[in-house]
Amino acid sequence: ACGSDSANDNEADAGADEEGLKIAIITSPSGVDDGNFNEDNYNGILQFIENHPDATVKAVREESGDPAAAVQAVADIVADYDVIITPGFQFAGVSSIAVENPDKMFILNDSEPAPVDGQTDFDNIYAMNFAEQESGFFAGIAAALETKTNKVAVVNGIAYPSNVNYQFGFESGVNYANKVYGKDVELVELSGYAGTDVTGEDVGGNYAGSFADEPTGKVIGNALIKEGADIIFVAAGGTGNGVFTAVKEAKDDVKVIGVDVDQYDEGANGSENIVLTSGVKFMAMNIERALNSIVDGTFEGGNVVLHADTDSTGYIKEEGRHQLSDDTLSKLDEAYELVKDGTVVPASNFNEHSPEDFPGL
Amino acid sequence: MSDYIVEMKHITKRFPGIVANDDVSLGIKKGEIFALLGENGAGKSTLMSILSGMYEPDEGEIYIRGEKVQIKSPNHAANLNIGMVHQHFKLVDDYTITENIILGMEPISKFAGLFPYVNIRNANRTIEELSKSFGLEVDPKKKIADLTVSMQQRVEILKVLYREAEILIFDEPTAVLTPQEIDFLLGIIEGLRNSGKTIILITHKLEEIKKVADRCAVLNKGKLVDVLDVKTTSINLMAQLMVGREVSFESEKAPAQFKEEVLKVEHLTVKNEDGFEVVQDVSFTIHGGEIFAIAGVADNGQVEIADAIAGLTKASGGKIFLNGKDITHDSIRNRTETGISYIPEDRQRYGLFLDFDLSTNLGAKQYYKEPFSNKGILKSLEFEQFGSRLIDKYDIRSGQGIHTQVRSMSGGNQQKAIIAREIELQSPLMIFVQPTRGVDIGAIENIHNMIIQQRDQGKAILLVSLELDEIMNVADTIGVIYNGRLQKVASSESLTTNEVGEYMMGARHE
Amino acid sequence: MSKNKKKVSLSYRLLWPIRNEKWQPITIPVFSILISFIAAAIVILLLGKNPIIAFYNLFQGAGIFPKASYAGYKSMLTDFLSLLNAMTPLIFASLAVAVALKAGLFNIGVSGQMLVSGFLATIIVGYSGLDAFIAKPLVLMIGIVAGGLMGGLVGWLKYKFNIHEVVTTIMLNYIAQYVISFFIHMYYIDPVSRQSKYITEAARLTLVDVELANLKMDISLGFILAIAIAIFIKFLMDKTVVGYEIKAVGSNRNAAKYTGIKVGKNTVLAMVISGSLAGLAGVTYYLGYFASIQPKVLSNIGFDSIAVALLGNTHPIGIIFSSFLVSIIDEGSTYMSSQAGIRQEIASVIIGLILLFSACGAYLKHKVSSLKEKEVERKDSES
Amino acid sequence: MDTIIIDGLSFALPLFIMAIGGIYSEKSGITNLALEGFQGFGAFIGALSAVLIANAYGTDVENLFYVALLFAMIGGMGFSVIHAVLSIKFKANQVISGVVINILALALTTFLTTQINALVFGAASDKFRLGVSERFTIEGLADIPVIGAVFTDVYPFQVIIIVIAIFAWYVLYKTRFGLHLRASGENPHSVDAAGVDVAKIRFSAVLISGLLSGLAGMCFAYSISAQFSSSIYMGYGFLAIAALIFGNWKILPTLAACLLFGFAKSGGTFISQALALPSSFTDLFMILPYVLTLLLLIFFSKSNQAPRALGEIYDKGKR
Ligand SMILES: Nc1ncnc2c1ncn2[C@@H]1O[C@H](COP(=O)(O)OP(=O)(O)OP(=O)(O)O)[C@@H](O)[C@H]1O
Ligand SMILES: Nc1ncnc2c1ncn2[C@@H]1O[C@H](COP(=O)(O)OP(=O)(O)OP(=O)(O)O)[C@@H](O)[C@H]1O
Ligand SMILES: [Mg+2]
Ligand SMILES: [Mg+2]
Repeated sequence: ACGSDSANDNEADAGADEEGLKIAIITSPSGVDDGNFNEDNYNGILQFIENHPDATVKAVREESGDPAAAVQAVADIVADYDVIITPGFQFAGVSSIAVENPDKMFILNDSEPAPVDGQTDFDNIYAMNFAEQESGFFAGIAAALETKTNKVAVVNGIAYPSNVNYQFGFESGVNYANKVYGKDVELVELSGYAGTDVTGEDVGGNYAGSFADEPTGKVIGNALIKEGADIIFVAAGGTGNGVFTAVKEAKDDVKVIGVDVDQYDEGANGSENIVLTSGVKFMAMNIERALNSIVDGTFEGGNVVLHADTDSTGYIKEEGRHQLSDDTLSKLDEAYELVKDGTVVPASNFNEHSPEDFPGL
Repeated sequence: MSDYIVEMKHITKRFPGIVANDDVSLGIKKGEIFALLGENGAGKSTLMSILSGMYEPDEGEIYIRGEKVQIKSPNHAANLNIGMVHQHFKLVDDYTITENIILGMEPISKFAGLFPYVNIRNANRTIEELSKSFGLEVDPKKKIADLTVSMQQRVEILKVLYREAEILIFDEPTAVLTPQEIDFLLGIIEGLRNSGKTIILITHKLEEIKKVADRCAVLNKGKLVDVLDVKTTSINLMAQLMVGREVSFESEKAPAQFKEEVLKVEHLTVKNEDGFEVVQDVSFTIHGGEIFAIAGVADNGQVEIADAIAGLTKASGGKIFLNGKDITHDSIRNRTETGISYIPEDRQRYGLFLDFDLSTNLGAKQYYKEPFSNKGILKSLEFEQFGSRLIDKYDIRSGQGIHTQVRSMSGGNQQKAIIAREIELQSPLMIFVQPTRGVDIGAIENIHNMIIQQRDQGKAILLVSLELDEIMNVADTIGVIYNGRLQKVASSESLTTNEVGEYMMGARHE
Repeated sequence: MSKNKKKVSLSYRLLWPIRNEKWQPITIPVFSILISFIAAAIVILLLGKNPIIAFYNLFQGAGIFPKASYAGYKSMLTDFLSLLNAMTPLIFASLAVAVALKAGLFNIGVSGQMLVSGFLATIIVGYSGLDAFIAKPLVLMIGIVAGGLMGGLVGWLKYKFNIHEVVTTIMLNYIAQYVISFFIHMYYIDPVSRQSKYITEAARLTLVDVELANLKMDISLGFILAIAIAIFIKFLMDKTVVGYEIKAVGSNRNAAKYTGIKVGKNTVLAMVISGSLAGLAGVTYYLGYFASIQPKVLSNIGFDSIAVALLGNTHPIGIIFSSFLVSIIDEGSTYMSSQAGIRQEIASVIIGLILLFSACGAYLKHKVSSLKEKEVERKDSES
Repeated sequence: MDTIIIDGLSFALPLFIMAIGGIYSEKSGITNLALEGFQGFGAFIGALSAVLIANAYGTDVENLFYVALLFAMIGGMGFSVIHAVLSIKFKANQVISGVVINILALALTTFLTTQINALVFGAASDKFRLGVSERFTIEGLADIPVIGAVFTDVYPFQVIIIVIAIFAWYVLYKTRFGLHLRASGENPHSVDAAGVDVAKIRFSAVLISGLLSGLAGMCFAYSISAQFSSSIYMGYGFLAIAALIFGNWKILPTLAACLLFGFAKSGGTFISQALALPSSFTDLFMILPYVLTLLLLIFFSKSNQAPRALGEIYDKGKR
């Protein structure tokens, strides 16, 4: 969280200026202060407001996480805003509201709008998804290069496309490092935690089955450490806290790789830090971009997937926010360019490639 | 400076809808036995609860040893050396005798000189000594739940003595005791007086007052009627002052006219929870127009016989016939329907729904049939009319008539409500267990008359009572029970009180 | 002394609205609710917001007062209908708690019973493609039967083995949650929502997006039923032999047995009725409000209903009102949060405060009657 | 195999100490469904204090483990005052009070966490991050087969809990206060008649339940995620209530119940991992503790008896 802006402090300007864009962000139960996925979206709005001080934002939490309730929450308030921003899978159903309210604008993150009467593209919905597999890919390379036990693992929440993308990307990265940099790193998978993706396909991996189950996260973390994994990519939402705790308690030298946003602060463990780096997607930037397009009048509805070519995916390499060796950093830079120019295309949930066989391997 | 150790001046205490004590002034001298007399609901318990710190009076003053005090709590009362043995015992069932007695004044020792603990071992010894020195032997390690009522009462008395009370209040201590136990208790009370303690005794039994009390105050409907010198006042006068009319002690009773057999019990055996046979091979019959009384010392199986007939406990052997029909395995409801009324011993536990109002309680045995309900639908008007009629007919007194919550009624009036309900069933067999326990003499007279009236109408009556006088007075046939066995069954004329007493104690066999 | 008397009459005057004993069952809850709104107002003031506006927003959001602007196809009416839709399961659930309480039983397992009946109705009818006229009544039937059986099991274990119903229901809550999660994951998962697959429109107890006069409304079919059942339960408890027996068992088991009432039968029966009501809550919740089940999540309604039932004095009509109030606050909270910038937790805090103050109703009653007596005395001594 | 014991114990012991709190309250006659709220609020205060102190004195929050535990106890106790006042002074329905306290605790702590983070730390976050607790292993003892696991990877709070539990046992069964407390739950009239203030006893009992629950909440916070957030409300308060009823309101049998929950829980996880079944099956193993409990209760429940005056509002005048 940057700045002291809490969810409610910006509301004071509401109505002060009729001209300003009225923005609402509706989130999952963890709210815009989760220091994570939601917050990054929110930060994008705050950055936008910094440059457009007459704009206002209101943050609303939907308490159940249920898709029907999520849509209801949007319906409750849509009349009062110009732009509705909804980060999270459960908001796919807002498309019906968008159809009913053609004068309102919607920005979806992490999902495509649900079809309405067969229509999947909407003039007033900008739905953005990220190529998480790319971020995961960098995490995989980093893990494979830094591991001492030659065993690494990825922990996920639920096998939604975004999570599977992270997983496949990570596995692609490990395989890539094995092949290209001559490593011999093994991916640890616990039995009993394989994920099932949205088409019902078994995708393997270590899935906790929830984004908010810390105890299970810890159990999985401990089990992986016991199996010898010393670098764990944690893409599991709140469940990930459990993995972090397991790693912090571990006596062995184990590290994690954060996800979505820079999670370095969460890795503090006494005088040490367990976060190696984080595989991120730059959501704030893209939210701000979308908001700008509304003000410019260049807003266009549509469903986009954002890649490294727009600097939308990546990893954390700022000094003091990671613990990667210089060698790893330079190798990651190489890989980044290859991904950016399309030489390497890591496997994702639905891109027809697999972690064992993808362009550039 | 007066010579009264306790003085209560102009005490008034109100409860919703009723003035329980109305400007009562009393003085009690040190070293006397002072009796309190009055009908049910006259306000005796309330007045004494005020003295023992359970209630605070709305008006009035209290002086102890000449000093004005405001008794705010039982603890405060204890500090003033006042102790009360309550009408409804205040004991913890799960605790041992010792634990109950020392509660609030525990002897403390220290583990390793550091951790204080309640030294139960010492306490057990103290209690044993204390109980011996007053002639009230108990086994300090026994749990209250395993004790007979009279034993529980001993514990209550010991509790007060342990606290070194100088002023002891007994609220109807004899209501639950057998004649032998009563004699014993009165002996104890006199002994206490002789050792210098002041005793206040609430009782409905005038002969007890006559026997031990020095003076006696009579309350009526909350007001003090008079304070009498017991030596110079006749029992009849006391009764008259109390009830406000002439009372007869011997029930007028025409000779019994036995009709056909109503109840037949054959070789009845009942086991308690521990599998112990508390009733063994009991057989007897009761005819219409007959009052059959079971005499016996408490806990000799008489209540279990009544329970088994009414269906509250299972018979483990034998058969029960009602009007020739085998009801041994019938449900309680079926037995009621076939014709049994039952006045249970413990009115609060079994007889009443304390949180329901009076009319609901009065209808509790008939709610499911005409005219109280029709096809499963209750008719509240019927309940109300029925309730009002019974309140009048049986003189049930309460603050708010049929709408009174039964919990707030005095014990005697609760009892009257149950009796009214059961008699109204007009069952061929009526079982009365301790029907006059805790009931004032006016009401006792009424209840006895009602029982006899029912008999004269051809009902068969089973009476279980611990009061030998009551049995001798009312019964046509007496069965004496000892240790779960019927020792003797004979017509009441053929037995003397002494003989029955001997059978009861197991001193005589058939 | 005279100062003391003044104090008495002052607080006595303050409490004037609840002095009349006859109206206390109504005046006391209303009074408690007022106090709690004042307390909540103070909380909101402390946050630097205007409580009047916040409360107004709350009611606007729930469709009681009109909003400044409405989205397409929406109006105050549609908001109000959503309120009724959300309120329906809460009424049933609170009735379930109340009936059990009458029998002296504490049904803390309403959530579990809701889940089981909702799940069974979902898999039996929800995916069946049956015609609406058969499907909807069938869903209700399954709700009643499944909930009733589960409640009955609790009653039976209590009666037969003396297992405390609180333990049984807590255990069954967990068991239901995990077992149903297993089945949903194995057979009924919607891979996209990660909840059970959506049920057919025909099986839904809420008509969604009914277009009428250019509005899209959610019409809760269960609501009318909930009101009818509340009245029925009131009748059952107060006016019938069944109700008499259940209350008798709740009041004094021993005395009930002695009067010839079958204690075991009534314990089970009360739990069956309670469970059936919970089952109705379950089907109106999962097949009405949501149309899908989140695995491993117990509905909060099961717990809220305990408090709502007691706020309604365990009186069925009272429960309708207490559910209404609590639902308003629940439903209006999103709009309040969006308008006044007050976080939704404050809505929970308000609900908590209301329940808290209403819990003190007995004390208020006692206070009033003792003040009354003193007042009478005062008048006596003055004259 | 060791994990079953290690994880089982680290779950069972906090549950146990919370259940003891429940026993105190219920033995004194006050129904206590508020344990869940107490433990959450306690953990909140504990974490908040640790974070604030670390901030003020510039120490690492890792070093404030014991401080957090202490303040969690104070916090739990402070919050329990509401239940005590409501159910004793205001004669409120104890069930309603308990349920409401749970609702309030969740709402208040979630709300305050973000508010305080925003106000004090200038960063609106929904959690207070704590350092992980260290875990120690007693060398020699840990090598004993099977039993050794008991001495492996022990959290310091487990030792604290055991010490407190023993003390709690001693107070409840051996001291004057304990004698009065248990009597208050059986027959408050007798306690009153003995000149002991029933209200005071019950008040203290409820406060003790708050104190112990607060401790438990903090332990859960440490053992599960090393932070405070609203995920602390996982229904363990209700589980503790189930345990104490299972244990017939007695401390030792309650320990057995808690161990059963703990081991069955970690055992279930272990089995599902060992059998390598698809993840959906994990859910089936998770019901193990609860099914076992019900089965055992069928055999052991016959003689169970709640404190006789439990949940009754004590009114001197009531006969
Ligand atoms: N509700 C969700 N639906 C789909 N994907 C999700 C959801 N929550 C999280 N994710 C995905 O999981 C990844 C990691 O989770 P993250 O830490 O961001 O969780 P979160 O959104 O804060 O979770 P929550 O808000 O549900 O607690 C994100 O990239 C996001 O794509
Ligand atoms: N706590 C109370 N609440 C309401 N009314 C009460 C309460 N205690 C006593 N009363 C009423 O006060 C009156 C006097 O009761 P009290 O118990 O003093 O009578 P008593 O003389 O002891 O009668 P009994 O011989 O039946 O024991 C009765 O009418 C009773 O109903
Ligand atoms: Mg009396
Ligand atoms: Mg009496």
